[in-house]
Amino acid sequence: MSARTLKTIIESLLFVYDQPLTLDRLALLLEEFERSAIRSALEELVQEYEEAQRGIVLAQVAGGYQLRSRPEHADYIRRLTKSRGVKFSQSALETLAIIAYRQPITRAEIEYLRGVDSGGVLKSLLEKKLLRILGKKDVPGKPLIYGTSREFLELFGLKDLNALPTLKEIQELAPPDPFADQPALPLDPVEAP
Amino acid sequence: MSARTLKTIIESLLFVYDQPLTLDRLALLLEEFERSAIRSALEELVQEYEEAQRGIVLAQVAGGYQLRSRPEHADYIRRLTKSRGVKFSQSALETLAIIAYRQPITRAEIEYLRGVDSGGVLKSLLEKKLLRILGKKDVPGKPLIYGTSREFLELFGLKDLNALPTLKEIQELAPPDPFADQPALPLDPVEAP
Amino acid sequence: MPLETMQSNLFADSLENAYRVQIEEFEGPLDLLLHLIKKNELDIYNIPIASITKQYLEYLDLMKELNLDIAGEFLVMAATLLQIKSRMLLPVTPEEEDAEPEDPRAELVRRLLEYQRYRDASYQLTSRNLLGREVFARKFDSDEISENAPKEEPIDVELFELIDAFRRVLGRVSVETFHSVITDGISIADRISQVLTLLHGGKTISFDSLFHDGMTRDLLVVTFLSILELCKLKLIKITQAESLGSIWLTSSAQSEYLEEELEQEEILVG
Repeated sequence: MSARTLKTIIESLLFVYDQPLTLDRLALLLEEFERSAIRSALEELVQEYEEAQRGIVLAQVAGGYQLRSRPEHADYIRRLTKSRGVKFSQSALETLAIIAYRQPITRAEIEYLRGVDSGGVLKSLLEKKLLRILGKKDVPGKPLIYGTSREFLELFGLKDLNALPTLKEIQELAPPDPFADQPALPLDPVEAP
Repeated sequence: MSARTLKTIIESLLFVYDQPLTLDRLALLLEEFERSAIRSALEELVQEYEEAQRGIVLAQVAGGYQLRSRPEHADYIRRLTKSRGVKFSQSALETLAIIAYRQPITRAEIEYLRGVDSGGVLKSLLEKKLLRILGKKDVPGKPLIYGTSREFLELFGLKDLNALPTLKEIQELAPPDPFADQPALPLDPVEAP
Repeated sequence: MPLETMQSNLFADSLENAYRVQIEEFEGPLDLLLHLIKKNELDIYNIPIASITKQYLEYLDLMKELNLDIAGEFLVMAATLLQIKSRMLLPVTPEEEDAEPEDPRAELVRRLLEYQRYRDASYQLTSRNLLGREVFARKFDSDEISENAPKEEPIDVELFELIDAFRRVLGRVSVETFHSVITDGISIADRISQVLTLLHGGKTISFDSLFHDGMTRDLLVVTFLSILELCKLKLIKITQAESLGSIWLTSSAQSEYLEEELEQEEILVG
């Protein structure tokens, strides 16, 4: 195999690995190549990267070699992380799903279904404008009633609430429940405080 | 700032980010640059990477640009990452192919084409995020409509759905279809046995 | 027909394999039919339906002999094949001749061809350079790059994730319960059995967990009466780990075992 190929193999390895790779490690990984060949390929790579003045630099750190973004561009790179999409937590999704299907619904009803306190997650969903407060329920304590918002429909690309898959469809997607024949358990007792 | 600098800034961003960056996204991030300048810098970068035959390639996937390791070096990289990558069952691949080419498509249509129940495989593809639920079909029963996701394009290294290899025409493989004049394949789920 | 003969007919070309269980996995009836067509080098546009039906049924018999579950789709296809076979035997009446009747096999052939196209497409898909298999991207470590927390927060979520979360809720709570979270007009007898179900298997539940905000007044009353009734029947035991602490309900049958548990609870609590 040519020296050119060895150089690109090393470049691939450096690209994929997030930590510095030492000559020793490379020699161990690329056992079919001479250690001296690997060393000179590395030296050539270092020189090429220096001369090319690119967005990626080949740094020699911690006794090894590592590809890094050009330090001068740090400001631009930080913009990437600022606009990165935020993932939903499992509890947020669960709560949102319960409200979507059961609205209008009170916090106590949500907590009954989830088996855990849901105050925090409700607050954060309200802040994200995915929920609306529909009013107060006419029962002792007058709890707030929640429903989903227009933003909720937009987020999931739903025409309206009828476009949500039905319970039946959801269950059909699920694999057969091995406990289906057992009596229904209205509430998970393990969750009791 | 020079065009050279813009090119290296983009290279830095592509290097750091793990997902494809679209022109739109780059234009939003690099607001001090003209969109047209960003576009031509990208084009130059693509060409440079192609010509240089390096260990890193600049791929156009899922409507964006992404730096990836050279496919020919997969064996060496696996020594480092020990990742064996995704493994698909034949049924998963079949289902994925049908959805990729026939989307938007319902489960009943998929099952008619495959001749077997596909609930389990649909669920697992959804969990792998290779599929998306596009909505509900406006026919009795309002079945869910499936399509492929951005992750599907990324996984298979496709720029967009048009980049899918065309389905081999049956005429190429076989003598003229004696049923060619007959109505198209009925995809009415009612007809599915 | 003996098992070995069928195998050699269908799958194993060499007899030395005859005693080894050789049964290919087929994705479904269409996959099996394509296999049979290819193996016998048949013209897909002119399938000898009688012989293909025979071989297809032999395969099903083999599966049966091996005690393999035969999916319903295979049986449906067997019926379809038999139906086509019998239609092929029917003489064509003059009126039908004018109307140029469709070949009874036409529909099946179309399906087979269509299926074959997608199967070929799936081979093409898997021969591509897959991310994580042939090509690799870098990992994105946002902590390394940014010192400040994200300002805008576009939410990245798919509808399926929402549905899947909901499915998990449904997995924990039965659908009936879900439809009637707060049951109105429940009888004391029903509520007693509900409470007993909760305690089934020696579980301990807190008294408070039986009462929720938003319950109807009726249900609160019914629940309370149920607990009193259960005490009277000596079916449950009510304990309090410490004064003013939580009240715990246990099923009295397992009271000894549960006392141990409660002691542990006490250690945990305080």
